Amino acid sequence: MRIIRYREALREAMVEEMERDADVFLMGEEVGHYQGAYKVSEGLLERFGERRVIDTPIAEAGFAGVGVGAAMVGLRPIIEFMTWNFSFVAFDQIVSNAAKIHSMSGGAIRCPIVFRGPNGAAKQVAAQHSHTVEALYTHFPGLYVVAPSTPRDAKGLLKASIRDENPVIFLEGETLYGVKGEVADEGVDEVVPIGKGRVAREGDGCTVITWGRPYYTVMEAAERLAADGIELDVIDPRTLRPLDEELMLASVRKTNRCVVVHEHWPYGGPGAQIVDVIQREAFDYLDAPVLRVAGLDVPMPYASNLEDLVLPTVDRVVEAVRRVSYLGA
Amino acid sequence: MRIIRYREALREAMVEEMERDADVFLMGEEVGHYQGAYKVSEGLLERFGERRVIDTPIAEAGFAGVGVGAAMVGLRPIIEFMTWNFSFVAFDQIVSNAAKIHSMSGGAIRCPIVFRGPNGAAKQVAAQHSHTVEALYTHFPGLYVVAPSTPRDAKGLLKASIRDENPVIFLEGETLYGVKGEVADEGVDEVVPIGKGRVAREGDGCTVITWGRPYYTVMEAAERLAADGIELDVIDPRTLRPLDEELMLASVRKTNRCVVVHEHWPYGGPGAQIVDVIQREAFDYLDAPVLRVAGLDVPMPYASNLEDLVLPTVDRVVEAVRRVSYLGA
Amino acid sequence: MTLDSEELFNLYRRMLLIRRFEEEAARAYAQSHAGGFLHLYIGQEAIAVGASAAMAESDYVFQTYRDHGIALARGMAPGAAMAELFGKDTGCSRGMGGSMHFFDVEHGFYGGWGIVGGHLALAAGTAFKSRYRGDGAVTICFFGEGATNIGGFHEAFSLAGLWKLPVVFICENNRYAMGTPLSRTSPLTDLTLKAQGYGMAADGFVGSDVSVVKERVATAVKRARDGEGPTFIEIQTYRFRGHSMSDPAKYRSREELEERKKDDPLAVTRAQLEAAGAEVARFDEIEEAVEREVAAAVEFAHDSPPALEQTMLDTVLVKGQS
Amino acid sequence: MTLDSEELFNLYRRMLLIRRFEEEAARAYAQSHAGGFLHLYIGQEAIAVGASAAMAESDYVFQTYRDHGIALARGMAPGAAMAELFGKDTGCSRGMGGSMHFFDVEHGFYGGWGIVGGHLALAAGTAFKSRYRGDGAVTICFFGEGATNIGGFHEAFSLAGLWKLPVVFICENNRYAMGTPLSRTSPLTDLTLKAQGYGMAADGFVGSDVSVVKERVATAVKRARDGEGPTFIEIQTYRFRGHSMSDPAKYRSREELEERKKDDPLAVTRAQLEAAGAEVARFDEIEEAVEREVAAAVEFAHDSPPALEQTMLDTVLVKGQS
Ligand SMILES: Cc1ncc(C[n+]2csc(CCOP(=O)(O)OP(=O)(O)O)c2C)c(N)n1
Ligand SMILES: Cc1ncc(C[n+]2csc(CCOP(=O)(O)OP(=O)(O)O)c2C)c(N)n1
Ligand SMILES: [Mg+2]
Ligand SMILES: [Mg+2]
Repeated sequence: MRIIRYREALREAMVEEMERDADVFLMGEEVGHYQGAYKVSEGLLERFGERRVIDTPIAEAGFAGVGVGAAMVGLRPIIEFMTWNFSFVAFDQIVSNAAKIHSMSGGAIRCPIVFRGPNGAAKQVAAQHSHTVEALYTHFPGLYVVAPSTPRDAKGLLKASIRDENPVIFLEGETLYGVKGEVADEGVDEVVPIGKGRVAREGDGCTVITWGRPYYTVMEAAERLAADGIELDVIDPRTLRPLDEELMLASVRKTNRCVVVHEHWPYGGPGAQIVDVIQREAFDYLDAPVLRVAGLDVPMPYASNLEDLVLPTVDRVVEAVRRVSYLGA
Repeated sequence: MRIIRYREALREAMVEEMERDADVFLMGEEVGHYQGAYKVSEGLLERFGERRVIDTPIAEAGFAGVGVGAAMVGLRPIIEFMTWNFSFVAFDQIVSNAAKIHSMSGGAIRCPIVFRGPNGAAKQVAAQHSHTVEALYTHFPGLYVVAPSTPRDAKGLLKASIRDENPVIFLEGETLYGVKGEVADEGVDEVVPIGKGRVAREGDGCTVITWGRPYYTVMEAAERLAADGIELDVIDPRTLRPLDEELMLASVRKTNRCVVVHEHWPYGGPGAQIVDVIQREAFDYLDAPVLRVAGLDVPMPYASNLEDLVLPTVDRVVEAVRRVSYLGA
Repeated sequence: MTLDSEELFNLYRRMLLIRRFEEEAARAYAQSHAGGFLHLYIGQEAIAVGASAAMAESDYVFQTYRDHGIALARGMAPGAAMAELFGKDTGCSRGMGGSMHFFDVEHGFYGGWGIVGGHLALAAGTAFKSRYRGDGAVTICFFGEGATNIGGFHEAFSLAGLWKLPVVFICENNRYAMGTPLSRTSPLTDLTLKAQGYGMAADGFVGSDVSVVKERVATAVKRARDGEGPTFIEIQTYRFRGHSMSDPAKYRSREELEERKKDDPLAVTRAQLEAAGAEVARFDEIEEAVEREVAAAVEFAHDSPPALEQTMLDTVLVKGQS
Repeated sequence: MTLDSEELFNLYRRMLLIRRFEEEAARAYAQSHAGGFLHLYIGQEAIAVGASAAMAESDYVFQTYRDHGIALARGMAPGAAMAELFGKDTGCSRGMGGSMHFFDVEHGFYGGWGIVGGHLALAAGTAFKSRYRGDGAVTICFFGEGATNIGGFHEAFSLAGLWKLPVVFICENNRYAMGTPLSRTSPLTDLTLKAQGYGMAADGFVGSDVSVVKERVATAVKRARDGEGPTFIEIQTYRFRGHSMSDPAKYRSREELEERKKDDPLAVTRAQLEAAGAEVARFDEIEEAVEREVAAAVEFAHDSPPALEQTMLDTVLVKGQS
């Protein structure tokens, strides 16, 4: 094991898969000569050349569609959105084409493609640049949605996603790129399977399900709660579609209470879906309603003091856990 | 009261609001000379002229954006999407511009606009033309999402939506256009407020929450269940964002059980959100988990026999109600 | 280029097959054997057949929802096409796609797409793959004149023009987008002017003579194959039926329609063949053969088993990794 | 048109205000008083100021995220602009928008938009309203050359061209889109060629002389106001800073930058004024006044209260009907 950054883990996954399979290529804005808007693809152009590391004009629907078309005839594109906010102008390509082609062709055509890029609020980039998109893409059958929280999962899941035969929505995080963590040694081909969650911390006090940036908020809250004698069972689903329902349910059947913590807005999405699954399949085990800690239901404001109010905080996680545990603040 | 069709109710709402306010106009593909792809706007061009009934080229992002821009400076556009499937190429205009402008401008700018058109599967129009979009648009703060099930609500809610100062996502249904129902007499200005649900049928056996096409499936199931002595309390939320939580909760506190029936796919959306609200706010009243009857989690197939499997059926509703009532099939 | 008459007979036969197939499709629709949207290609046959004749077998083709013509022109079995309309398991998309979403990978036919402008970038994508692999294939992408205002058109053209991809974009200008004439959606009458903005070669002509279509498309295909980049071709045509089965086409006059029918591509080619001395018997022979083929297709569709639930469940996602 | 020197001084003063405002903005950013993305307009001032001078007060303006220049040119109070960067309640968007989303309805400035190509249709929309109401207003919409490949550009151009809307589209071609030179995103060197595809008038010129900008934009504004339709103007320019504060701009050489700085619009205009006999004292006077104005703006921003939670909650939706 080595300690590397999330950004480097992603880069390693791309390098290794591009070495492994000549049909894998990377396409997006500023991925080549500029070395990536967030430097995830640093060095790739030099290593693989302009044929396989392709800078595009600003035309997300166009290059997403080029990726889908190329995937339909055997290539394995990695399409980088500079941020997921810009996927909205390519929305139709993803949900009407990539997600539908296998089904619509009666199984004749496959679309092995990865759409990746940073998801969620960065810092003060305001309403149009702070979307957390998982609620949108998880809705569609025909897509996988993956959201690694750690460098190890980032690498292992990106490798799995590139090798998968289906379209994968791969959600990174600008604020996660600098996070460090353990990753398998070079030469070890560690692939994290799509659809399998992970117990990030074991405890029997309360289940907390979380991913992405709030994962770190929860891990901090877990420390604070442990000091008060509440041991969290933290589940990182890693894949948001499909959800690893069994893993989450096993935890809730043990702890009898559950809090879901996510950055996306409260209405719908994986947050609500997880609640739905748990109340449905573990109804008799629940000692309290499942609560959620979510981004506030407002377009993201620019001002830093307000942005801090919008994003989930350690305090809000602690409070929710105490509430489902019927403990006062 | 008169009996008219859903389609006519919508048309009347537009006519009356266009008579009432010279700033209201209708724009979309085939709305004028062709009299509307589904004839909702029949006669409007003749009545109001080309200045106010505007046929557009096929450029959804363009004319949706024109609508948003016009709304920002005081007009009150009604933008028709021939079907909501085509809103995906205009997605960014709706979610990044219309939904954000009021907030992003610190409240200086308003965007009173209605986006309307048929939502959901029609009949055998396959994967790209059968989307039920409420799961997408309800996610966004800054939008209202309205989904009338009956002619009366269609008229009253469209009038409210046109008069509202905010962007409204107005979901009709191709299969609902021909539905007949009671609507207030001509000259009566009946406005149905956004955000208020309706008890469509009273009973104390089980709460069923539903809207759109499945509303009729549920009403049929209610008859069948009544014959077995189970009286449904059917709640039609009418507005999907914001939800009339109090109305739904009052019902569940009475019946102690709840089934949500919707056409959209199972993952997320209003379906999951309603479950979230109910288990959270009526946890102690629930005698069984909240169940959902949803469209199957597959892209819509063309074949009629398969489409029938995908859409919610009376049988599936009856079965779910019996399950939450702990009755055998 | 003058085609020898054997080849011209061959193309005539294909056009007739399309014509008769679609007439039967319309009948099947009226009898509720087929459902959903059904967009007929009748009147435009020379384009699909001429363009197909200009391509190699290994080339790729994309089309809108108005896709029966090109599918048959490329060689799709009429039975598989008709069975698809009937929603049968033996359909070209196993009953999952229907009229708008024909697919036939074996004949390089990649659909069959329903969102206006949405498939142009896909075509740039297969062209991208051909350049990536250096496999020499060319992609031909058809769309209506109604698609020229949408973003998908622009972005695909921008990328194809910039990267000089081996793709030929063919706009079938049949004068109407549903009920809307071009004059209400564009200030231009000559759409090829748009190519300039993408640094792209362009060509424009009337598409009722299948030989002309073949020749002009072949030039563009060659240009693409030689690495000289994409071409935008606008072909003037006309659809004799409504936009789809539910459209009574009230937006145009009976006279206009009759006038345009004088350019019926079948009649044009038949006249050429007759002028070159072809005998009536030969046409009768072709007609009978086509009749049999179409009747067999309908029978096949009727007799086939319905689309399978298992197909629906198994085609959401591919299981397993590569 | 030669501007009289009073007017030229006036324009010079506005350009200087923008320049000095942004230098202070950059400093505030470095000191973490401002956050998020900060895109400076330095080097392009002649365009905002010249175009502003060609508009009427009641006209509408739209711009990208690179919006400080035009906001100030239109007359936004520097204090409200700086306070916005500081995330303060007194900011032009009450701290909700930040650098990318300035708004100033009073001065006809309608933002400040972050999605490339996304605001072009909005501008067509305000122009549509002007025609609907017959109010005689014109809309001017700015965007970068990087936006010319995206669907939003195409659809707004298509509609504006078709409907002859009173809008002027100004492409500020500063040669780079983030780190990407135009040569890697378009086969064209003359972007005005694109106008043809929309039946739209076009103009193209270098934008370092504010008088030239005013004159040429005025022609297009007049055409729009007279009901003759939209114009596409490509103005050649250069940004002296990186794309945003986080961009070290390694993709261009020091020499290139120095070369382009010779065309600094401030220097160009100052030289013209000097050639016409302006005295140094006059420049000193202007500089001092601008200095005071910018310092006051910074102080105002510092002293203002932070953005309010209540604003955030109250601006999601307007309560009540009209
Ligand atoms: C994005 C989008 N908007 C609207 C539609 C509905 N629609 C289907 S076909 C059509 C007209 C297309 O006309 P044209 O491009 O000329 O092709 P033609 O049907 O004449 O072959 C429209 C508006 C659609 N399928 N996709
Ligand atoms: C749809 C979309 N894609 C990508 C981005 C990220 N982005 C912001 S500015 C920019 C470059 C724009 O360049 P140009 O249009 O030339 O304007 P300039 O910044 O030079 O003024 C990019 C790629 C975005 N904001 N929106
Ligand atoms: Mg057409
Ligand atoms: Mg630029």
